[in-house]
Amino acid sequence: MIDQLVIPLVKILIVLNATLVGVTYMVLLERKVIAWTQSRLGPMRVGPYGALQPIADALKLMIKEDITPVRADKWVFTAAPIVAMVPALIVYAVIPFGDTVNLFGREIPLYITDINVGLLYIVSVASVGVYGIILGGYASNSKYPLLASLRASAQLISYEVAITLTLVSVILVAGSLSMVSIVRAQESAHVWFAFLQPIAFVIFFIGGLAETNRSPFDMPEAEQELTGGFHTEYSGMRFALFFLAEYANMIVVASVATTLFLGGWLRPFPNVAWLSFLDVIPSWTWFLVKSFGFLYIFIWVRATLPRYRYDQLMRLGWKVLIPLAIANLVITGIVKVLLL
Amino acid sequence: MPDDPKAPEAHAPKAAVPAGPPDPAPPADLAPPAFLASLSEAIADGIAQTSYFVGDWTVVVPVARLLDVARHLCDAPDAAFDLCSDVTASDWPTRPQRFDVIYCLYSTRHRHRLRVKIRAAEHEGVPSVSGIWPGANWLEREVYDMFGVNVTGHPDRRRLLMPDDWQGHPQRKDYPLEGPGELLMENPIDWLKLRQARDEADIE
Amino acid sequence: MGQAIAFYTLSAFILGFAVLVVSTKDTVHSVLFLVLDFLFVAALYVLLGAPFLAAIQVLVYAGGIVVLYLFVVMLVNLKRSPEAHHDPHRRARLGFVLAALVLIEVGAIAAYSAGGPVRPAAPQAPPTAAATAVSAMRAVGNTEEVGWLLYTNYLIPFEVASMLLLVAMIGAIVLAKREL
Amino acid sequence: MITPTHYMLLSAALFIIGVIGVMVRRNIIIIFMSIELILNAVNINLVAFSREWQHAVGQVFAIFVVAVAAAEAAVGLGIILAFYRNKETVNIDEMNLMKW
Amino acid sequence: METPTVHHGAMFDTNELVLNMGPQHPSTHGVLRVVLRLDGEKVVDADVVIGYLHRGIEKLSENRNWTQIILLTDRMDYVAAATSNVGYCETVEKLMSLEVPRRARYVRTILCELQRIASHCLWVGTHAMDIGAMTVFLYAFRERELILDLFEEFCGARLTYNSMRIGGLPLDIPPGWDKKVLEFCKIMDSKIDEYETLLTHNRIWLERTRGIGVISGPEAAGLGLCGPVLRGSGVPRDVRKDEPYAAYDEMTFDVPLGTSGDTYDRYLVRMEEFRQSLRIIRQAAEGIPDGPIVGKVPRLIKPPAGETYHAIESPKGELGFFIVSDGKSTNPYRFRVRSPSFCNLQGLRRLVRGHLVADVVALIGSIDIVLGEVDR
Repeated sequence: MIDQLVIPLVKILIVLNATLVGVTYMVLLERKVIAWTQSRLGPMRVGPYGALQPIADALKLMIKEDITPVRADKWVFTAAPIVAMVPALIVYAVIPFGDTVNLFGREIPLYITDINVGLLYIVSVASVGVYGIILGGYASNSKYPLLASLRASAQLISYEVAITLTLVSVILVAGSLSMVSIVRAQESAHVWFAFLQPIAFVIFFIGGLAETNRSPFDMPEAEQELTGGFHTEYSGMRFALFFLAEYANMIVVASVATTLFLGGWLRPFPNVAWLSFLDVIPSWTWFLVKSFGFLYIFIWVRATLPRYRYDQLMRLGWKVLIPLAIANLVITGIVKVLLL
Repeated sequence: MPDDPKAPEAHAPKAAVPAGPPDPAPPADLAPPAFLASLSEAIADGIAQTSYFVGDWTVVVPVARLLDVARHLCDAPDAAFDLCSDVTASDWPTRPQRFDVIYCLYSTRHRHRLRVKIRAAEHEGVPSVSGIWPGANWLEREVYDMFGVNVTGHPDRRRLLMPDDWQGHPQRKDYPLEGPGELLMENPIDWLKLRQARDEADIE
Repeated sequence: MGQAIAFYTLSAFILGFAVLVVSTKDTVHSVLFLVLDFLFVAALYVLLGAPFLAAIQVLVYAGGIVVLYLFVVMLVNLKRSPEAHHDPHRRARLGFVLAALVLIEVGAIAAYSAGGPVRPAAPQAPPTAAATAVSAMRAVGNTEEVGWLLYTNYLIPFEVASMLLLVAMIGAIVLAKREL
Repeated sequence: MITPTHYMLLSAALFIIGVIGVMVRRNIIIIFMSIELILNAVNINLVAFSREWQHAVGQVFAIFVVAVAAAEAAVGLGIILAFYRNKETVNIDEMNLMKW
Repeated sequence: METPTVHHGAMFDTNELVLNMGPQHPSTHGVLRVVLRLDGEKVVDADVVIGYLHRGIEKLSENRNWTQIILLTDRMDYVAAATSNVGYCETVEKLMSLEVPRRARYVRTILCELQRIASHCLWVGTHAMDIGAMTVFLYAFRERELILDLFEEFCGARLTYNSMRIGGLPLDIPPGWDKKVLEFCKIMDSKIDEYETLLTHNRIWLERTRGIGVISGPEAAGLGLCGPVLRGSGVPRDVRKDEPYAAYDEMTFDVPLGTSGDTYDRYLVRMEEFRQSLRIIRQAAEGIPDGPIVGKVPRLIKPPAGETYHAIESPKGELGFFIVSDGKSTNPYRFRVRSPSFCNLQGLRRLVRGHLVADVVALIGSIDIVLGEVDR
């Protein structure tokens, strides 16, 4: 009973809450990092160094008036943020945050589940997330959101192809679709896959930026062009859901990148024996450190780069990233066959 | 909706209004620039008057010859006025030809300036020079909008700064300093109702 | 027991959403119900022990094909509803009659097989060499199993399918592009 | 106990709903979606038997069906777009000419 | 489901879409409205609608006396108010044939160039922001703040300065102010490099600006474009050089020119203008002569009857004033402003045709308009 029901439920509870808290603090982190980049201080008023700012933001968004435009499609308008948020959250079910730990005499693995088709699950669930954006733009019954949502969906679908192709080459190296097995494969290969698959890693990083609508690919919400993007007409909690979904997706991309390319919960140089004193640090710490390093780069990029134009972005996706990913896949396959 | 005939009559111009700018003739010891000589050579009746004031040369041109003069000034190699830096007007309501329309020209090649001026009556058609200098397009629209100068042959003659349904031309000297909107303020509730009805019509 | 509950719940959702797909007036809502329907079908595949196919169902159907439908619905600007058009030659009732016929047929099959489940005495493995390899692979997992079959026994159909997709892609581009 | 018969009945019911959609609706997009429902009904059957026979070949065929569905959707929607551009309609009853 | 179906796709046709950009849009730099006719995302035609900030400054000025108008000129180009002050005062001085003391002319030059840097700071920030590079915006505002501090010290205001009088200056410069200006020049030098590091060789920046809104020199001149937009197309036109005013005839500086006339060239021209402005400020601040700050101005300013046009180079281009005096009253008979933003904005329609919506935003940024000056 405990193993079947209680422990998974507790794990789900912890992961869900940690994600939501992580997402809100991700917003603070972004504001702070960008502020430092721009020689500002960022939020400073709420709590010490603005540490309670996310709570204030959440409160503000909750008590704000929730406006539905008169001619909006009410049901779809309400459903869209939920559709955007849910896939972003359920992806965490298969992400391994750490190795097994010993708690109260039980071996507890630090992931909710390890399914056979974990990676495929992530890809397919993420592909459903695009509905939130399309429907949000469509249901608002307004031109700018509609344009933005069409842009967004075309962008997401295009970059999904490139990302999936890089994942296939990782699967080829790891020999499994299970997230835990992929980490174990990196342990036994004594090397992070970022070094075995550098091209795939770079493509995944760029594709990840595009998939999460981050600068320089933030066309769908390009404020200067499309006022607010697909969520222009949203306010209050529904807007907050879109907002949180975006950051949750960022954390998903960072987690997946960490698991697939940066050795997941493994310490650096898992094969170097004299570094074994690093094992004292719990495995999930490594995971968090790597993920947040990745997220930091996301934010850094946003503060630095201008935005691509829509057609340039499509060109980059279809004419550069996808051919590169295919070439990488073919080469990986050939090398794998030759080595075996 | 060019001119509301009632509005100007209601506020007749004061007697003190002068009859026009002095446009002093150039001093005898100052030779006009060469392009003016060649202009009067090319178009015999092109220049009605030449004047010089604080360093600026101005030629007054008959309305009928405006396009010819403009074309010559733009194309002639010694003039080469390729930049029409301003088109504006001034209103002298006591004069029969009440409007001065002024074209400020500049040549990026020779770096000299010239003002071309025409005098036009209230409804007299002033040919548009936007075919010669495309940049005159908006400037002429503004002149039309503000003075009601009847610019003819303009590709896109709409009001520019004022709303499309505005009555009258604000820069005229006889334009009432309280606009139609202010007059309606005497009965604000009716005015608000009217405005709301209009806004709703706009939204629909 | 748990399986039965899962099956009946999923079936109810699948059929309910299917009915909504064909009965809803607003095309966009219809497309949305189609997505939900597909998601529940994917859940049914998980129940049937085919997680790989479930993932494919979500990825290709929900994440790909239906997005395409949504795009077309949004691009096609309907000034009047197609249902508003009445064609005197159309016999919509014929559809119901045909459907009823199919229903009767299915009912007949169900009644015929009601005596016992349509279940062979024992699973009869096809007598090919590859199939034996498959049974050897069975322990490894569903994905490997499907992959093995796809790339051995069904390699040619697989290649034909990829050709079909290529042709469809070219065809779609030619059709949708205004001028080439 | 859930037997293949149950799955067959479910599949048949879904199939019939799809058929009714095809026959009754006039919006060609909805008709296409009904066809997708029919294909899914087929897939449920295939997968159910795949489990019953303990053989993955059913799933392999289901994958082929998915591929065919993708191809059909791409070409079909392309035709709809091309048709719509010329006739401004997506009504199946108005698509009765060989040319337009 | 008995209610009639509302087709939400109704506004999205496969053919043309009319998109109304503004007057409340984050990147129209105020209350500009552009009605775009789109084919997909490509702009087929654009109609620029202005007048939302029309306050009738020209009409108002006909009922103000000559000194009061200086205050109104502040409200035109509110990011470079001192330049408008100088332009107006010089025009009246020309009309009255007044001699301005050399010291005043030097200070005017410094103020004009500081204003140019401040205006270009705002421009580079918002332009980069429009294209998505948000950091440059805050960097540029950091330096603009220093300039505003200098202005505050000079005339007590930070935005609308009222910093000029007909015939000279209202006040002498505070002691040590010229040193501070020189110090600022030293800081600014490295900051310009900072902006350029972020943008000039950035690949995305190049892709977004190169070949966007190309216009040839003769066409630009014909459209009445002026200032950096015209110079970006390679036309050597700078009022400071061609018709020197203030103390520009005593300064040495170069006029940067573009070659291809695209958005990137306009960007480069303005970046180089930063440096040239600093060069002028250094020369002027080091050589401020002693002497009076106001010329021989009559107590009652009443120019003789006549009309004149005088132009100066504002940060946006040729800022011209056409003033008619009737010689009798204490206010102008006709006051006309030829504002560079107005004339440059006219070219927007020509520039955006055939580009994408995202480029419209980049192009509005690249012509650098201030709506207060467009609508007056």
